[in-house]
Amino acid sequence: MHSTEWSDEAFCRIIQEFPVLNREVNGKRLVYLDNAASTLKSRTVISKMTDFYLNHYSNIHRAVHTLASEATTEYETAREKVARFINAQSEEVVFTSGTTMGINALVNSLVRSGMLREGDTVLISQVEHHANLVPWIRLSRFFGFKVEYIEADNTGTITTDSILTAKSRVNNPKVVSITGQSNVTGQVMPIEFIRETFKDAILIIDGAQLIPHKKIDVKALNSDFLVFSGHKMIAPTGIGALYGKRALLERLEPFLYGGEMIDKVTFEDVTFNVLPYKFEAGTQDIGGAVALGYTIDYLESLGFENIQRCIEELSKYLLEELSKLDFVEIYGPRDETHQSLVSFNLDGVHPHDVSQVLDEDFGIATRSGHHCAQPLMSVLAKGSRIDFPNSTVRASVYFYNTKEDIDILIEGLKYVKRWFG
Amino acid sequence: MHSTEWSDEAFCRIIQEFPVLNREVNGKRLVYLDNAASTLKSRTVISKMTDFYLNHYSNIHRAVHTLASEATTEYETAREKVARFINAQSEEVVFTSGTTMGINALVNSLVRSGMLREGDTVLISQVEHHANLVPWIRLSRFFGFKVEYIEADNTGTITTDSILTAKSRVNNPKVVSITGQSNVTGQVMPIEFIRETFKDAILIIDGAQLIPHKKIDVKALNSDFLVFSGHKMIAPTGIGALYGKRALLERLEPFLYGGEMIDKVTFEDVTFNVLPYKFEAGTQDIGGAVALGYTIDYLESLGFENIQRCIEELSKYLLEELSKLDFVEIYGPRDETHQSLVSFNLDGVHPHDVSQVLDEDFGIATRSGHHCAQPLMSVLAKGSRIDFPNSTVRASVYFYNTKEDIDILIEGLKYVKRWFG
Amino acid sequence: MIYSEFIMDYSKLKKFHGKIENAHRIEEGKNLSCGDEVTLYFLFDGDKISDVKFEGHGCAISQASTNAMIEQLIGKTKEEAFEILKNVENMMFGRDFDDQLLGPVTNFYDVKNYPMRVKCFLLPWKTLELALNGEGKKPLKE
Amino acid sequence: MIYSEFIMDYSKLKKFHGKIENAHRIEEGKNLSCGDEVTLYFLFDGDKISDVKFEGHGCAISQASTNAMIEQLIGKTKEEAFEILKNVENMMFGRDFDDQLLGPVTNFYDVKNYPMRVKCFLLPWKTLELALNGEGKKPLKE
Ligand SMILES: Cc1ncc(COP(=O)(O)O)c(C=O)c1O
Ligand SMILES: Cc1ncc(COP(=O)(O)O)c(C=O)c1O
Repeated sequence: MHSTEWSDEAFCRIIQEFPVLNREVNGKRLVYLDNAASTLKSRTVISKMTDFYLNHYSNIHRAVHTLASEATTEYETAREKVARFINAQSEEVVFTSGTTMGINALVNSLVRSGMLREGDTVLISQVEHHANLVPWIRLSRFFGFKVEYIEADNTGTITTDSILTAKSRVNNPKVVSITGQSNVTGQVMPIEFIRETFKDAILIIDGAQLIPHKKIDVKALNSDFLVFSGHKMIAPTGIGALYGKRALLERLEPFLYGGEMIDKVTFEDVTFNVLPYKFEAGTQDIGGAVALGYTIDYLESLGFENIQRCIEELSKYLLEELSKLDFVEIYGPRDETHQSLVSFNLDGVHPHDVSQVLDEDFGIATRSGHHCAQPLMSVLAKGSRIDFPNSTVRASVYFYNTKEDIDILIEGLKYVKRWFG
Repeated sequence: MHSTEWSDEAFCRIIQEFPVLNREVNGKRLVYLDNAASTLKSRTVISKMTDFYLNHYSNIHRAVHTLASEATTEYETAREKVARFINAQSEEVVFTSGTTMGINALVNSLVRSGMLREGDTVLISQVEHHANLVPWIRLSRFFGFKVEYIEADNTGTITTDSILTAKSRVNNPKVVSITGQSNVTGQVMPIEFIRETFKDAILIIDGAQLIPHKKIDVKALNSDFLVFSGHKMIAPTGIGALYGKRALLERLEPFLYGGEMIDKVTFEDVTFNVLPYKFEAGTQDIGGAVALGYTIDYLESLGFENIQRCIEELSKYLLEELSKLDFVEIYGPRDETHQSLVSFNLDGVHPHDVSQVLDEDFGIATRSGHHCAQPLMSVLAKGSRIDFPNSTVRASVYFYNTKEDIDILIEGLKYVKRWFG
Repeated sequence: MIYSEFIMDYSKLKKFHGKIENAHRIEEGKNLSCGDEVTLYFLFDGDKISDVKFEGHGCAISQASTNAMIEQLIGKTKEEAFEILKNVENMMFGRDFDDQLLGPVTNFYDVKNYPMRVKCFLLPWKTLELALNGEGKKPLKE
Repeated sequence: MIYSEFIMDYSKLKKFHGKIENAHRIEEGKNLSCGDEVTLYFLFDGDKISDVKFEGHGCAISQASTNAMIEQLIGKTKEEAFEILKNVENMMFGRDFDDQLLGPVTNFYDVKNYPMRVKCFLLPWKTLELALNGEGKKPLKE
């Protein structure tokens, strides 16, 4: 019972793309519901990357031989695909090793460029992943800016009220850095409202969870920066991208220094290359970038709008079915802003035990823990009606999942509850 | 005519590993002599990485399901292989995206930890790659330390004399950061002598060029840090490693902040995870790290000492044959410290034109330009007897090259000289 | 199957739960990767461990492990406790160990096949190690 | 084959080499990726480009391109120079262009098939663009 977005035939092709889905885990067909941590990898993307590495690879730019020329063309084509995917210009797209790297780069570069100074305020939310939290709070020590929070209610939800409260409390934040979607509560954030509310702030969107299943148009959102990772949208690990408005990138000091990003270097000083090369120091992850390009090709070949609707349908079903279990406590909003993943707890059973039994007895992969959002756990604890274990179980879907997968999860949870009784 | 280190049969297997070697470029068999920029990729390593991605991949650590457990084991096994390869402990090995990243991390982290302060001196050499030059000179602006140089003679060579001169001129450098081998002059640096001369300094070795063909034992060298990239030793792009002595890593503030590298996070502060996780923020390049592990397996299956001797033999031949051409000016030392690559110029022909004709008419891939070492070009210009074009041609070998490749290069250079006469 | 009857039973034991008000030593441990926490309270009688109790929360493995550990510790000398600890680690890392010394703790033998759960099992033991090594200090719970 | 007879010949031309002492405009260009540099000296007669010379060094493509460009520029108005420039760029990026306007510069047509060399070819043209746009400034060589 796959999503209605796919014909049987289309879905059959999808399944063939992800060989691990045909694998057995502990004697059961694998039910992979850990997509929010990282998605499976596709045959098409990986085999195109293999072909690139084995038949066309060399280092890029700055060389006139044939292989270098082929590799450079592939690399720059991948950049164009990413740019088109988010409606940006090629020069505005910098390849990074992922979301975490992108945010760390921005914090340091904003400071080095004087765009974020001692005494300035950075506003983030209480639901941020550590990637968009720890760099800010730790570097605030060294650089003297302040970090303030948009507060979540005790279901872990960010409301327009809480955004307005933050606005009235925090005087003109210099930077607002916000996740597009929470990896714990599944909430898709009201980015448009945040943009409107903080017109003068530099807006950074952490797109890690959102971009795999929802079209992000940086121009329409009027976002200043966007960062994301490829591995959550079937690309390999180690590759991601940072988008920045051209005018801001021009002013921004680089984060990493080295080869390729320079214009002229003497023993005393250095001037930088043009955009986007200025931000790509050293040998790039050429194979990774090329693979991210192929990934976009693949997702677009399925129809990205179909992926989006498939996730909406599965998310709704997941939330509905989980809600029917009276021993399950669910976190996050209870409407259609809750997408692609659900965090929950079984009253009286530790999340680790839940995940372990689901894996052992049902072949279901879920994640349990604090999901790199420790401070949010203390918020959820306040709203919890059970003995909150400081962590949750999380089930997350992608386009190769089915309603049947969710049915198996539900069955599994009933069994766990009986077992630990 | 391959190196005597390989039997015909062994070499035949090596050639099969690198399919691109069987490719034609401009109607000629490819002669790949651009290894110092990046090496070719092997079927074994890439196909093992493919298998990992398609059949065992998931995000690692912090999850109890079967795939996560398999992926974590693969990842940590790769770390052990790297550690063994350089004679370090596993906790002393941090995966990075490459050499450039490693050095940038060290500069920032040393400053943040107070191990490098305003007024302190960092000593590097005049032959450094931009990766070990630009981060120091640019960040010295923001953090107030000083950068001094060990000078090269006008062949671009670092001598023990120049090291002693630097010692007498520079008062107790806090950090000495030096390349293991120059990517322009091919010189293998007298690291032992540098270590002895600057006993109290924090010693950083840029291993990018050296590690692909020469065993590096961090304990024997008593090196404090070592950084290198996988892509110059047949691993994929986007992965590398940083070694640090445990005691130093313990004191060192992280460079990147995010998930996985933390212990406890609140809305106000953070404490860090144990080594080496403290330095691996966010989702690691899991596939890349695993592939780097397979790469080490492959290199060791050939016998790393055989690779080393093969490169020595090819380097000697390359240097000898080039020396016979009276229209060629060679840079770097003229003894056995000159390894794996040679930079040179043809009197009166621009390096770009040399590389272009070699590619078009002979299928030879060489690199021409400043090789990310612009300041060194001005040093070489001083010693040059020709109208120095501010750049050089560079030919570099790896274990799949043959003496025949070098013969074809020599033939090609004679043709280029006649053509541009 | 990691959840043996023994582990299920021991995970639910209540008798070692609680605080010892006049404890000679209090030690906290936590598991980074899952947020599990345990606080151990020790009473010594000369060199003997005369009583141990614990507070905290965690998964079935860590709860069962804590209960089994305490049961095994009470009445032993510190030196014996060290020996037990060493053998527990040997068991987890696939090395030889003395099953006489470990008694019912050998019921956790299979946990070593679940790398992600080894940490859960070891949480109370690592905390014990801190307690035994840090003798003299008496940190308070924050 | 990128090195046509035309390119080889033009790369060796000497007649446009040198400085113009009383130049109305001096403009420098450099190619980041290979260190090639060119300095153009312009003399204007009203709106007409009456003389151009250059100093610098570079590969055969950039040298030939500079010589061919100068030959084509001398005697043209600034407006005509802009038109030529536009058509040169069109030629390099595979768009339609007016080969009448370009004359012998069309001999570089094949360079567009060598992405790494397009920059070499464009070096003098990009420098010309700076010169035409920056009218009035007269930077000195450092
Ligand atoms: C000596 C040396 N150091 C550093 C680097 C930079 O390595 P990467 O580009 O992989 O970061 C290179 C390679 O280009 C090199 O040759
Ligand atoms: C919302 C969010 N932000 C940031 C990240 C960090 O991404 P990465 O680990 O790929 O750097 C994640 C994923 O773990 C995430 O879910």
